[in-house]
Amino acid sequence: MLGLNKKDATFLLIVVLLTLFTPIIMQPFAANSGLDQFNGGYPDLMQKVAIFGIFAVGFNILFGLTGYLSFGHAAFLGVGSYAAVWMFKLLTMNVIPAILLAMVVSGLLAVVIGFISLRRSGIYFSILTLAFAQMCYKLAYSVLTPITNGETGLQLALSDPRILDGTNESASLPVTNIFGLAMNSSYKVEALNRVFTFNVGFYFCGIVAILAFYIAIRLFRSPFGMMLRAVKTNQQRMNYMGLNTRPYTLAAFVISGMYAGLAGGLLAAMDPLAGADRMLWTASGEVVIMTILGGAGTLMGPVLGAGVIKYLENIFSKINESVLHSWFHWLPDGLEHAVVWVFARFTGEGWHLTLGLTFMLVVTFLPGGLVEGTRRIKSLMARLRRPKAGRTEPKADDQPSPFKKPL
Amino acid sequence: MDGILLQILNGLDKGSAYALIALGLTLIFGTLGVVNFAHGAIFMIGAFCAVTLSRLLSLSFETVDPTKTDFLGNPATIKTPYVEAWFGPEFGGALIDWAVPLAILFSIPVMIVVGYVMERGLIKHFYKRPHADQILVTFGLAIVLQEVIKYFYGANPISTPAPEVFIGSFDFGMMLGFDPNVIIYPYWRLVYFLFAAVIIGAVFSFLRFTTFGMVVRAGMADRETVGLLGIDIDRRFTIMFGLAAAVAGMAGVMYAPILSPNYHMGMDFLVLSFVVVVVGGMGSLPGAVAAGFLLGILESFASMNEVKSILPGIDQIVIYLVAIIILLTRPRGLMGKRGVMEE
Amino acid sequence: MAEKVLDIPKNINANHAETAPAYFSVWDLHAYYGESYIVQGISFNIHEGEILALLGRNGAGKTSTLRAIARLDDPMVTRGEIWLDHQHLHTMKSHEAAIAGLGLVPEDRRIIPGLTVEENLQLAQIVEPVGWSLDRIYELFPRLKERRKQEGVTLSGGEQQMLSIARALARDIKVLLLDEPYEGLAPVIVDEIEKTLRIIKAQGITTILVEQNAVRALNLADRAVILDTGTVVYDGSAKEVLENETLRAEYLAI
Amino acid sequence: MGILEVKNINKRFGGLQALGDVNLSVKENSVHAIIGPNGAGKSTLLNCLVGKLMPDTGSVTFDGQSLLGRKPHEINQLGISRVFQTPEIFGDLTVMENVLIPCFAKRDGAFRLNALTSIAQEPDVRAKAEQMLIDVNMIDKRHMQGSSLSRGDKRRLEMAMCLAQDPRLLLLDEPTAGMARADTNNTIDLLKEIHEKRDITMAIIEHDMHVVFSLADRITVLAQGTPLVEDTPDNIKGHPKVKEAYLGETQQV
Amino acid sequence: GLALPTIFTSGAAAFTNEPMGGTVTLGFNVPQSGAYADEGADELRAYELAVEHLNGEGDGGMLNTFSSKVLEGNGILGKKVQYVTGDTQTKSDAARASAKSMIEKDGAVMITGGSSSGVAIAVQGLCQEAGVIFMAGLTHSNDTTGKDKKANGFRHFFNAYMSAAALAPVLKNLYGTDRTAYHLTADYSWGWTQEESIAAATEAMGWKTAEKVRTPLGAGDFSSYIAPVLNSGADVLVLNHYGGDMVNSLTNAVQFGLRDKQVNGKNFEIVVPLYSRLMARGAGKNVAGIHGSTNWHWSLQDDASKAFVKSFGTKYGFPPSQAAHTVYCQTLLYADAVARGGSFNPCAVAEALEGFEFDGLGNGKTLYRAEDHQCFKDVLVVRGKENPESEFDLLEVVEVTPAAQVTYDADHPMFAGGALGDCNPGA
Ligand SMILES: Nc1ncnc2c1ncn2[C@@H]1O[C@H](COP(=O)(O)OP(=O)(O)OP(=O)(O)O)[C@@H](O)[C@H]1O
Ligand SMILES: Nc1ncnc2c1ncn2[C@@H]1O[C@H](COP(=O)(O)OP(=O)(O)OP(=O)(O)O)[C@@H](O)[C@H]1O
Ligand SMILES: [Mg+2]
Ligand SMILES: [Mg+2]
Repeated sequence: MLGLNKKDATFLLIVVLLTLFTPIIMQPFAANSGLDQFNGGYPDLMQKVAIFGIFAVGFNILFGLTGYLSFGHAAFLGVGSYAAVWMFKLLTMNVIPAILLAMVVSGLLAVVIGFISLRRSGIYFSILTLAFAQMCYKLAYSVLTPITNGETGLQLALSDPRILDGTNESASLPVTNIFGLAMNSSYKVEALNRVFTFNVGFYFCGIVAILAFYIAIRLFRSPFGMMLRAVKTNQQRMNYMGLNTRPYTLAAFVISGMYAGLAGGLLAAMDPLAGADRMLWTASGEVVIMTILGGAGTLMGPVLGAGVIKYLENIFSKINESVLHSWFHWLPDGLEHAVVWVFARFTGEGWHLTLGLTFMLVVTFLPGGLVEGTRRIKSLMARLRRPKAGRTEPKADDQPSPFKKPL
Repeated sequence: MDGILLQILNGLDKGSAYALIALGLTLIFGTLGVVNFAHGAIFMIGAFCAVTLSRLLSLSFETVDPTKTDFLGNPATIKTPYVEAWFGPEFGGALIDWAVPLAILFSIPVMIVVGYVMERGLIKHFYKRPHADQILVTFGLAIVLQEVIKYFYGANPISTPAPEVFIGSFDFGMMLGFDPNVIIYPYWRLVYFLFAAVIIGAVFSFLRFTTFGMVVRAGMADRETVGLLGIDIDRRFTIMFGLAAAVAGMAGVMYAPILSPNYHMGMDFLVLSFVVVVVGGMGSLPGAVAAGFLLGILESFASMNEVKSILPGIDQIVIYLVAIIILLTRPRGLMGKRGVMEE
Repeated sequence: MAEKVLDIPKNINANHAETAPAYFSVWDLHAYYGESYIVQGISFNIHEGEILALLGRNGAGKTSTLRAIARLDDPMVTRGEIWLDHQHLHTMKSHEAAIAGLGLVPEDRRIIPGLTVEENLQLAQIVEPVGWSLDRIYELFPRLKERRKQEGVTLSGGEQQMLSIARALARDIKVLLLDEPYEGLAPVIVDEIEKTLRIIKAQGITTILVEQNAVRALNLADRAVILDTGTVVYDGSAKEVLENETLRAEYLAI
Repeated sequence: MGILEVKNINKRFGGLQALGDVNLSVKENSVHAIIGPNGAGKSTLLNCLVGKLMPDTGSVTFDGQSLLGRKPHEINQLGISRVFQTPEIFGDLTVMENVLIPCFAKRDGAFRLNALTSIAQEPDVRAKAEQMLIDVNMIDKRHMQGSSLSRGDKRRLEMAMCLAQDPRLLLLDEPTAGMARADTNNTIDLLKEIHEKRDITMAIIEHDMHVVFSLADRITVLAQGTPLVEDTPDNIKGHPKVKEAYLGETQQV
Repeated sequence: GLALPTIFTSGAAAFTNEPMGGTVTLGFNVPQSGAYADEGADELRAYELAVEHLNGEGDGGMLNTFSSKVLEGNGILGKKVQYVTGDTQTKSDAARASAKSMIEKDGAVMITGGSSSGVAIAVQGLCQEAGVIFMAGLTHSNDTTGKDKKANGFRHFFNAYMSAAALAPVLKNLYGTDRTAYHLTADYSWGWTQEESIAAATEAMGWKTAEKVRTPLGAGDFSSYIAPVLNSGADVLVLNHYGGDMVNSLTNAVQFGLRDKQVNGKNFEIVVPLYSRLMARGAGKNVAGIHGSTNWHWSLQDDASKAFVKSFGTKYGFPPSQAAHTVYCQTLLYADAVARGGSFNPCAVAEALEGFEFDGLGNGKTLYRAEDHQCFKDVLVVRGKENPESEFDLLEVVEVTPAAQVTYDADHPMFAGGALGDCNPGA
């Protein structure tokens, strides 16, 4: 189906279903249950997870397959955002042209940066990409202010031309839309003591993400994907096999740059503001971390990683002491304070600590990332079901499995 | 001319700071092959050694002074440092004043312990893991260390001045026959420069005149084989890590008067120190030092008004620009070794 | 050349009685690469000063067995005992085993990149007990002396093999594990190395020799152990294998 | 005029003359063996042919075209394939994929952005790769990861990869080193068969005289970077100089 | 309970997040990580205090001194005040994400906080689009109520122009009219507006400007920028830096011994136009004798300030910072505006705040100007203290510049280019 084998097709179907029902899945706790703090089913977070999922999946095409660790991918994200916002300012608030331009511009930038950086490998490549991205950031922050609006970030203004949209009569800014359907409109459903928000923007991101994911699966399974994995293992062998590795790596670099640009364009489409911070090295580092945390080289890993990090960032940072007190108010006073004190170190302003510990624990105990964790759970359950399972021989089906590890 | 001389001096000083930070990093990153994102945090902990010592020295007992009031209108408490009470205000005050240089002595054991614990507790499990895993775990560690420091010391920079005698500058220009005030150089920077030279020299001779360096290099290239030759490479890696931590820590201590320590200073330096090490070339100590000085001097030049008026914003990007140019013209940085972290 | 080497006295191990039972023994060794079970219960004994030929097809588990004995991390030994001269190697790490007297010449030579030939040799002599002096090694392998300032990994295949053997000899070893030492060597050099092995044997060093050239190995060896899929299928005298057509046909295809 | 013509090439490494005035002519459809003591420069010679090294002087032509200055992948695309002395395979990939890669390289050339088709949709390439694995007797290991193969298997795999390309000139650097006797014999048969069926020219470096004498039409003996003699196998066997410098007194099986 | 699904679009409410039950939720969006985390923490303390006071707990703080008396200590319009907090990380993206989650998830009707102009402008834009009120925290750039002003956003903090207007006369008295200034400026929009403002104000009184040098944000070591200063002929160094940059550049300047030098026969002087006490601590003794401006300081002796310091100090054990004071005021002002307007509707709030004049919040008589939503009040000129008596006692107020002196026209060129737009109630 769709050019996928059965396993991948089922996998894609699961991803589609998960995406469609995200607003419900991410809202597991009833309102006022105390735990509703942990609900993540509001538009901004869901959009961010989808968008950073795209970003990470694209990054993984480069890193997971070829092993080239780019430390400057945020540059493409940022450039994509700037391009999209300029499109909103100049042409139309429809998101389609903006996203297309974002991909084109970031793709072009990726050609330039990739062409130069890919002359080196290993850490030297990483530092080259880092240097380019930092230059983009520094320039965007100050010298290029006429284009980027510097520290403040590029915003829409009432006076923007927006040629295709006609003149704006009202005194408020227009909103991004897709052929008239506003990105920020939501349908709320109250049921089961929960409010479910079905947001246009999220579904738009979700559909784009599914498409991006589908293309990534195809790419992973393709001869091209296999070549990229070969690049990772032994470039010299490839050369003596008659293959020119440079175009392969460059193609991977540009594709993953365009994924990043797409993500940047979507960020702007959800929220039309583009800031230079998006290009800072920490932003590049974030996508690296997302990918490794989830499981580099796997399909689902980067998405999982993106989800976990965005969730921690948005949910844990908001659990302040007064929330904690409301959770533990039933404890005796002294104990309550002690418990709250301990928890407060990990939530609210201490959320970074949780983040850091999560990184350390995951990578120490689950080499291979979160995906490895799900695999272990699966094999544990399988072992429980079949108490006496022997050593599993590779099955002799005729489709060579591209992966050593399951997805 | 005098402007250029001035900036060379400044660059030497900046460069010695970069070189010193990069030296510690390259011991771990270039020599042990571990991408240590926690290195900046180690540097930061070094700086906080200085803060801690100066706080320890100024630990005080409180007496109520009814003639004064505090901000709420209550009688104020006066603090007297114990050292002043014990050793008299003169010597005690001098001790407090000299907290930063004293912190060098204080930091060495502390940093070696920090390095030891880090390596034994965490890093040693990651030598054989992919670089990506090392990045993730050390980044996590860096965040944790930062947060711990933030909890105890807050987020704001903490003033950690150099001893009184080192405040101010001496007029280098006058010595060379320029007008006064043309080329001035702060005393503390001179101390820093000399200190850096000593440390760099000491580390070089340690690695050069003992077989230790060769063993560690060999161990990084092929742990298994080195083990087959009866060498306990783990122990040597631990020593190397402790050494690197001590170097980074001392760099941090000495830097505290120049840059008031804050909990995120490590992250601020991290990128820069990686750039310096890689531009210097992986696995090469002299490379890291040379790159430190080169980038420091170039950065100083780029911040000259004459340069900036021609190329606006050049001072912001000069380091990265130079890094790109060097890495494109020399495949392995200034003096990189073949095969070190090239895959 | 070889005769000269012989002249150099060597008195370590002199106090070990030739008759001591099972100077080196492997007992019920099991080892895994990750989840794959490769060494499946191997046992054998060697007397002091013997040469044991460890034979078998490609993938039979010879290399894995040697690596397990040398206490390398991969494959992981899950069960079994390894005894060398009353020391239990199975509780040691690889560097401790090396100090206890084990020397491995690995199959892919493992010359350390970034080091010169001489540094590769010096590296072996950092930790006591050291064996042959560099001079003595250079006497046996003059080729290495010519190339001693060259980076080890740029040596030709055969030269690397020499370096690898030389490096093992630079340590004072009681048991020498050789993983295909003749591979890639010119016939003259093979002869040369065979002579060296006899010299080594004469000095009382016990040797385990893995070799695809079974005939050559068996001619040299006292005993032979044949492996197949990680288990011992034959354990006996080398002569017998050489003479027994069926054994040779069945396990060695010669 | 051979298909491969090496004229007067020299290569120095610092003070060492690795190759000195080497001339070599390999006839089309012949099997040409290069033997010589360790460090004679045999591998260096091959390195000069495949673009890994650039000779200091001299010329190398293949089928009338000069090879010098070309990139390795361009040389390979001309039809020259090489098996290395230490196995060079894709350790992270499965055995099957290892063989698929040269098959694609043969079909698609140096680069093709073949990103949206699935490997499963390329039955002819797969069939060819499978056949190749059957030929080298490794089909039952096709799901194993390259790096977990034993050394002998790695060699066989690498040979399969090179053969899958249907090269016009196959360079073999000690293809049977470390291979079990039985497999060595199989390899000899395989190479013979392929040589006959597909008209491949081969240049082979080998220390196992059994292999050399079973396969070679002509033998060049290299010593200290210069050709000592070039002759037919029978003449080489008895050549006193060769015996002294290389073969030694014990003849192998 | 288990109600049948009711479907409604977000258009059903009259305005975004109209509080339906007995509570109302405010969003306190402050930096909890990064360089300004301590300021963020102090802001949070003040917010908690304000909420306590609004809900009728505690000693009432400035509620008792505030000239408007509609707040009764029963929450806002009878609804108990609840709050959510978030981390801006001092990054526009993170700040907007955090504010969005407060609006979308927690139903906040007002967002406030922050410690940098970039973040303030970004969040202000977001609040305008989402239809909630934004009460900016620390933001000193002219742009916040200049070219980036928004109808839903209000600023209680002063701005770069006002700093310059307050400082200039003091500098003139101290250092005379024949001076040459050398500017070191953080290279981003806040730095530029401050440089522009200070240069204009000092040049107006006769000073010359030798050089305006832009320094990268977070440069760490400013030596290469400071070393050439002495030789440039300038005799005053103006550090248009804030936070860590200010600490470092000032420390560097003192280390170079600039303050002991003589140029043109005059003592060399350093000016730090925008002071923050929290940050000044990082520079330690180096601030002694250096002038600058600040929004508010705990040593002020008016009743309102005293009440606030007492209330805050009793609860937390140390005096509040200007950040704490600012956000405390803003919370009260918002609540008061809601109460006076009789609705949480942003448009009603905006109407109530526009042109609102009051007293009793610490800076004397204060006006929220309708044209640009900037507030006008007294500005403090301060000097680093030579002999601090406690760790909080770093600055001393040298002059309280009256509001009139710092007021400018709404169409002043430094503030031109933007449009307030209409208030947006969302929905
Ligand atoms: N790293 C590894 N991971 C998984 N399996 C491995 C690994 N290394 C070897 N094996 C498997 O273990 C088995 C034994 O391998 P080993 O290398 O010991 O064989 P060998 O007898 O030395 O063969 P050869 O003569 O080819 O060197 C083989 O089936 C091989 O595929
Ligand atoms: N990159 C290099 N730098 C320096 N010397 C080199 C380099 N490569 C090869 N050599 C030297 O050149 C000589 C020829 O090496 P080559 O690998 O060609 O030998 P060979 O004939 O293939 O030997 P073998 O049969 O042992 O593989 C050797 O002495 C080797 O040490
Ligand atoms: Mg083997
Ligand atoms: Mg060779």
